[in-house]
Amino acid sequence: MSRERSSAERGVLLQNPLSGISLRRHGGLIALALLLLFNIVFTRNFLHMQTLFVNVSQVATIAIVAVGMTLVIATRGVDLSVGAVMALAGALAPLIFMSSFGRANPGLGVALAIIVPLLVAAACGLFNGVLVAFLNVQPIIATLILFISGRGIALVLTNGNLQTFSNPIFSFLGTGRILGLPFQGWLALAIALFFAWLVARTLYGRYLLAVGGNETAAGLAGVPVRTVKIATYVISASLAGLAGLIVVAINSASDAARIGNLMELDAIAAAVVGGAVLSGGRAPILGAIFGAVFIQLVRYTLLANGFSDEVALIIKAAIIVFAVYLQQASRE
Amino acid sequence: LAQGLPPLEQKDRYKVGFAQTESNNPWRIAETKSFQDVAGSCNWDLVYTDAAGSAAKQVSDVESMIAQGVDAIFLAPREEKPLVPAVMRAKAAGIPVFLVDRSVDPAVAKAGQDYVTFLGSDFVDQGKRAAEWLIENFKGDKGVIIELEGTTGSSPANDRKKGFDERIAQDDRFEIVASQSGDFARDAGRQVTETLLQAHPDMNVIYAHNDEMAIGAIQALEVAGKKPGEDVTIVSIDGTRDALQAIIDGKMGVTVESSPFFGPLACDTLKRYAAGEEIEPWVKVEDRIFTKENAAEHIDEAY
Amino acid sequence: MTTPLLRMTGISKAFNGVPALARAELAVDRGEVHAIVGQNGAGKSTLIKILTGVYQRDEGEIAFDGAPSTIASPREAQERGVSTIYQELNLVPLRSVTENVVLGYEPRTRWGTIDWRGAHRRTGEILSRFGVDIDVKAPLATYPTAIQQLVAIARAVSLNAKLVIMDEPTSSLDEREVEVLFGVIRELKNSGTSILYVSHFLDELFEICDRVTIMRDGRTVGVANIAETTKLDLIAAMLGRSAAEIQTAGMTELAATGDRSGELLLEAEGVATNRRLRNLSLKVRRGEIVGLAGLLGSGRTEAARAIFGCDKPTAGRVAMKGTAIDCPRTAISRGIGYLTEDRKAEGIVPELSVRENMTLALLPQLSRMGLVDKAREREIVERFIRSLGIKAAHMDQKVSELSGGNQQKVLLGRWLAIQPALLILDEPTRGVDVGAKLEIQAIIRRYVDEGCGVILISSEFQELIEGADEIVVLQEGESVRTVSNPGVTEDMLVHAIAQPKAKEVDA
Amino acid sequence: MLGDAFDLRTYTRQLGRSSTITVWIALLCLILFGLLRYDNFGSTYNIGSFLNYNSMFILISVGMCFVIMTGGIDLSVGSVAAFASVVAALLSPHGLWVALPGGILAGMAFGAVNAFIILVMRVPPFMATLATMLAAKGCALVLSGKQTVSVSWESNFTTLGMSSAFGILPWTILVTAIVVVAAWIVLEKTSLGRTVLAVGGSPDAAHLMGLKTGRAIAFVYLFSGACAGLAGVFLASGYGAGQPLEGVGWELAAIASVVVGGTLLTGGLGSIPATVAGALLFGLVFNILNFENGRGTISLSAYWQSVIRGGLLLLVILLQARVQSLGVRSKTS
Ligand SMILES: Nc1ncnc2c1ncn2[C@@H]1O[C@H](COP(=O)(O)OP(=O)(O)OP(=O)(O)O)[C@@H](O)[C@H]1O
Ligand SMILES: Nc1ncnc2c1ncn2[C@@H]1O[C@H](COP(=O)(O)OP(=O)(O)OP(=O)(O)O)[C@@H](O)[C@H]1O
Ligand SMILES: [Mg+2]
Ligand SMILES: [Mg+2]
Repeated sequence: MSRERSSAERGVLLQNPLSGISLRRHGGLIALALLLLFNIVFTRNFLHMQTLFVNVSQVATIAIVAVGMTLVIATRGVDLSVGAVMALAGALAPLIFMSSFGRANPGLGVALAIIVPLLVAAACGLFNGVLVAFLNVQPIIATLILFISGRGIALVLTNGNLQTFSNPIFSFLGTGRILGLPFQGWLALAIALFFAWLVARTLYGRYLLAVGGNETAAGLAGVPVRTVKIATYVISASLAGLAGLIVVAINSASDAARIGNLMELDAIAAAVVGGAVLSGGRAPILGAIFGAVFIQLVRYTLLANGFSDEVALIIKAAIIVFAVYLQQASRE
Repeated sequence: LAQGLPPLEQKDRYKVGFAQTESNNPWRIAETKSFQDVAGSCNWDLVYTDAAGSAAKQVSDVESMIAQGVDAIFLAPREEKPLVPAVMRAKAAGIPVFLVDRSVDPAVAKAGQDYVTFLGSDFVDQGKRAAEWLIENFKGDKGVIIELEGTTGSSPANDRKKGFDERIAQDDRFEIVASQSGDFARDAGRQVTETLLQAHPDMNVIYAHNDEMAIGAIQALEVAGKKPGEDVTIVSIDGTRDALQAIIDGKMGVTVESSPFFGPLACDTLKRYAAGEEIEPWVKVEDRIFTKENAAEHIDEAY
Repeated sequence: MTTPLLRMTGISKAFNGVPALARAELAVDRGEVHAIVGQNGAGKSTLIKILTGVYQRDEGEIAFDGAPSTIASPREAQERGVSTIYQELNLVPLRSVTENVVLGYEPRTRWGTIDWRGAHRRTGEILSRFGVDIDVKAPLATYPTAIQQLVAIARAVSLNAKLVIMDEPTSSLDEREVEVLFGVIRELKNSGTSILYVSHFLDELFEICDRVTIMRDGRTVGVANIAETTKLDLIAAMLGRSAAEIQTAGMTELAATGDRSGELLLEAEGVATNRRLRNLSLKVRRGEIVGLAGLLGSGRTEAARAIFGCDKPTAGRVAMKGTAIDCPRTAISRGIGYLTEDRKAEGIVPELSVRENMTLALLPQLSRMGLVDKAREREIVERFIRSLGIKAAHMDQKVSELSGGNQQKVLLGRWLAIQPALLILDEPTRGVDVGAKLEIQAIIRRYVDEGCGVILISSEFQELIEGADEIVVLQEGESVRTVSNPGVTEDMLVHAIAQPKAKEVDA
Repeated sequence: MLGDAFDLRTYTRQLGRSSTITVWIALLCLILFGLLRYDNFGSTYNIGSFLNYNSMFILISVGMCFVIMTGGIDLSVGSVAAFASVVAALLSPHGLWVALPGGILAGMAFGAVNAFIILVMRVPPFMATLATMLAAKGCALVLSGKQTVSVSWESNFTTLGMSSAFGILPWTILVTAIVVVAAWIVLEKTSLGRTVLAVGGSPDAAHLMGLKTGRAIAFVYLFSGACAGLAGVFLASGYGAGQPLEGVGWELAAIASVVVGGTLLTGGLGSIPATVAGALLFGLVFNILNFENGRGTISLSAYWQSVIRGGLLLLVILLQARVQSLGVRSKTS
């Protein structure tokens, strides 16, 4: 009996927020703070509204994709196809609103140019999900298929041509502002908050973590393992599709060969720096946003301070390792 | 005929290989299309391969052309040095090789001896001409330049940088304050410009290694509230339709042409070679220069 | 008196500030079989893991074989002559049986490469000491838990150690294998090897051990010569209560009482699956515990899986109150719960908390429009933690940080929480201490008395005999006969299990 | 239904054998298809140049196979090969016997960095090698001054990549074959190889069984680095230049080869010969596409090629899944 009470007391102790703050526990935050400090001291014009604007507009796509990636990683998977799906969605949108139908009905054209690519992206996710959930294909390989051929399909659709356009309504996705900050930044924030809520409060969220943590046990406890997995891949692909639309909207051009190139690596890095574990079972959505911001800031810092590309690669590598190391240490 | 060059018999129809480097940008796509178009008019069976950006794969592609017994090979080398073996193997197999748009290491393989000729322009010269236009046309007293480089380590990026930087160094009005890679892509060009604009708000010239990055830079400038063409002079290379339009709109100063339309020239050169003509070691492509004066006339030919 | 082989003094260890061991002591003499007993979470496994270098101690001294121990990793432990069978089976399921036995100590050929032929032969020989005759080249995962446990034991025993540690080696063995194991232990003892033996089956201690160390709440509360103690004393010391208090309770809490004419809940008729279940027929009524008995590998677990809809039947049918079951989800929605045998692989979700693990099956009922009602969740979990006596720091503690027995209670809680009409329990008291075992049995009994049905799989005959109203005997995937309580004796059951197949139904 | 999906027992029993069969069948079909459809497909010239080019991919796939068997992954192989090619090219004036070990050591240096980050800093392999992938590319560019580096044509360095042993068998193929056989022996016949598999199967268990898990993990990354280094030497020697920009996407090609060869990405199972078959299978697709373009009937654009490659991967995977389920069924009936 006495032991029980003391365990309860210990529980309270553990949950005490003050006892939780330590150097190790918040390694990631400290790394971010250091990076900010470096910039404030060394980077010209860093404390400037425009800097915030630039960074927010650039980080939005990584952040959106990283949210989906975090969910996939939570199921013990990984989604290599995000970049290709971005290209596919990005290639479709101009095809639609620049078609004769789209020109004839501008409003409907833009609406369809957003909805149809998202649906196609979701279908890509469904494809990945079915391979993973029903055929037990290992996620890297399942998503490698679209990684290889998704961009090819986009290029076939556009004949490889760059599509340029000017369409103010559609471009709002990438260039609009709300309260002085880029629309896509707000969008990314809203998406992150929504999914953070989804993971924390809903059935889907709990199932997601259970599937990632121990698939067999989850299945035996009545969790619809396959549905959860498929839903997760669909979400990831849909978010990637959205990011693809944003990229196209910013550039007023769609280059299927380039949209979302290497995005999978950035997104995975952001998710892991944000605290996702590749062995599944954790879905720190806000962490992913943190990771995306971190990676964006590293990129910005290196560019703004004139490090040449090849040196920047080496520094970036070191910073990623260090950030993940801190992240790791704080969990143990 | 020149020493060692394999001969080419005169035929109605040739089986011609075209070994493309990659197809991930509009320029390459236009080049490939030009070859495909000319294959019809010139009576070629075209064997087209795509090395997806890998020099080693391109050598292997050429080897598979050799295995298939093509009559001649047009090779757009990924890199100068690693493609030498491809040239040598084709020569050993008795297949004449024509280099397109980039050459191979002249220290090892020689035109008129190992390969027939090189059709193309001079990347270093393109950079130099961009610099010259800038020197002539720049109005202010201090030119603060941001350079958007192509894919790090690629030879057009290296050459276009070399030509421009060397020429611009001769004029002390100019200073290159930042030079970063935009990977030849519009999106990257935009993002890099956005960032560099913050770090160097006093910049007033952008030199981009290709038009796509230049267009991206224009977008970045506009978002930041600067007027491209007025506050910032933009010089670039390629001559794409979007770039010509930007010049017409007054947003861009100049673009040095780097024509991808090699097809007709290739057809012509092959015919001349088969006819036994001596081919000059470098079939130069005359690159034009597009400015406000002539952009409108040429925009319809652009890709 | 000579110095003991092993002496651990003043060992303390805390996990995240929560003490698991507080100045625990242990001394093992040469050539003795020494037991450790204690409730779930008393710190037995932790003490062992500190000895073998899996965990680093916070304080305390260890002397082994006459010198202070510097063992910092399991490898070093093995090299110093300590070989261990850990509680959570630690083998490599994808690799062959041979590899699992000889890995790290492979016989070599002249060329320095592995002598596979020799390795297979040696493995076969070692396993045959345990009466196991299997294809040693097949992946370990193709064999049932019990065989895997024997393989783990075989590996540990084959290392020629000075001290062999066995943390609940018999938890998934049936009586026959236990006897074989004891034979091996006696052999080891005679050859001068010491054995550290952890078990919740107190009867076993009296059969095989010389001395026993009793632990409670991370402390050593006593050491006794087995010959001079009684089961009751041990239990009293473990629980920290007086012997008189304990005596009033029976030894198993399952003992059947109520009538058994309840409504038919579940009916299985000639069920076969492609996991070697060949012909299962059984009926479960409300208020009834149906036991499944059989030898190792007779297909009891397979029977449970088939009933729960994990494996599709290739013949026959399973019906719960008349409707068919085709997957675990429908099974659960029809009111069936299934506590699996393999806690680690099929039970807990290690990254999740006690709370999240416990409500996993209940979630659909806890949520409306996909939203989890957290307040209700906490309340329910609170209740089960109290009623099952789960020792956790708090309900948000990761379940993997709990001791084995407490994990088992969390899983039991998972199923009780859905208030199932039928509960399938595969080895429900495995790895659970005596105190908790009685509690669990009492809970099961209470639950049955409320009008629910239970299918009970247990390798402990006592549990079946005292608990089950009916016992269905399986042989090679077939239900061959049924015996009914009251009146079943251990002899009868052993006879029923061993007797060659011939359909007959007892009255 | 759950049973099929999660039945580890039958799954493992079947997996190894059936996936291996799938890749061999697919390879055979593709070879037959090529032989029947194209002239000169089976010519010595084509076979020689095909194997010569693909020897690099075989090497990195074998290295990758070891890494994956421990449950890890090595994304850095492509960049490391590029880096090693630069190192070898820079060393080539001193001759093959300096440049060859130099290139291999350059690869192993990155392998050591990977091992360090993974073992000591406990960063997951995916992230660790993702970082070294960037770093190796950066180093290659820095070292080469952003240019391809000419090899010395005077020294004997290009012998390795451009000439044949005994006048018939290209050295690259011979060396690759030796590495493959050695790797196979290590895996099947040594304690180290078995430890690699055990570590992948269950890292905790392997540790508690007292196996030298750290050593096994360090070994696989060093080996993978060495293989990438050797591939880099082939690259420099066979193409006459150190190429800092090569190797893009090699890691994915290698992973695909390994997986199509029946190796589980979660570790614990794997086959060297089947991995080689997987690498050949993917190489063959390119070769066949080149020949198909040469028939002149259709001229496939590069985009179609990538669609077709993805489609083929899908096909092989579906076949594998099918064979597995058939295997499970026939086994139990
Ligand atoms: N890795 C860990 N992290 C946190 N707490 C732990 C860890 N391992 C054990 N504990 C805690 O230490 C205490 C002792 O656990 P231990 O496993 O030693 O118990 P045990 O006596 O072996 O119990 P059982 O009979 O159930 O196996 C428990 O309260 C448990 O929750
Ligand atoms: N000695 C053995 N040799 C080979 N295979 C065995 C052996 N014992 C069991 N098996 C395999 O395991 C299968 C069933 O094991 P299962 O775990 O279902 O048995 P169980 O009756 O539930 O026993 P347990 O009490 O160990 O759980 C058998 O059909 C058989 O193929
Ligand atoms: Mg224990
Ligand atoms: Mg069982």
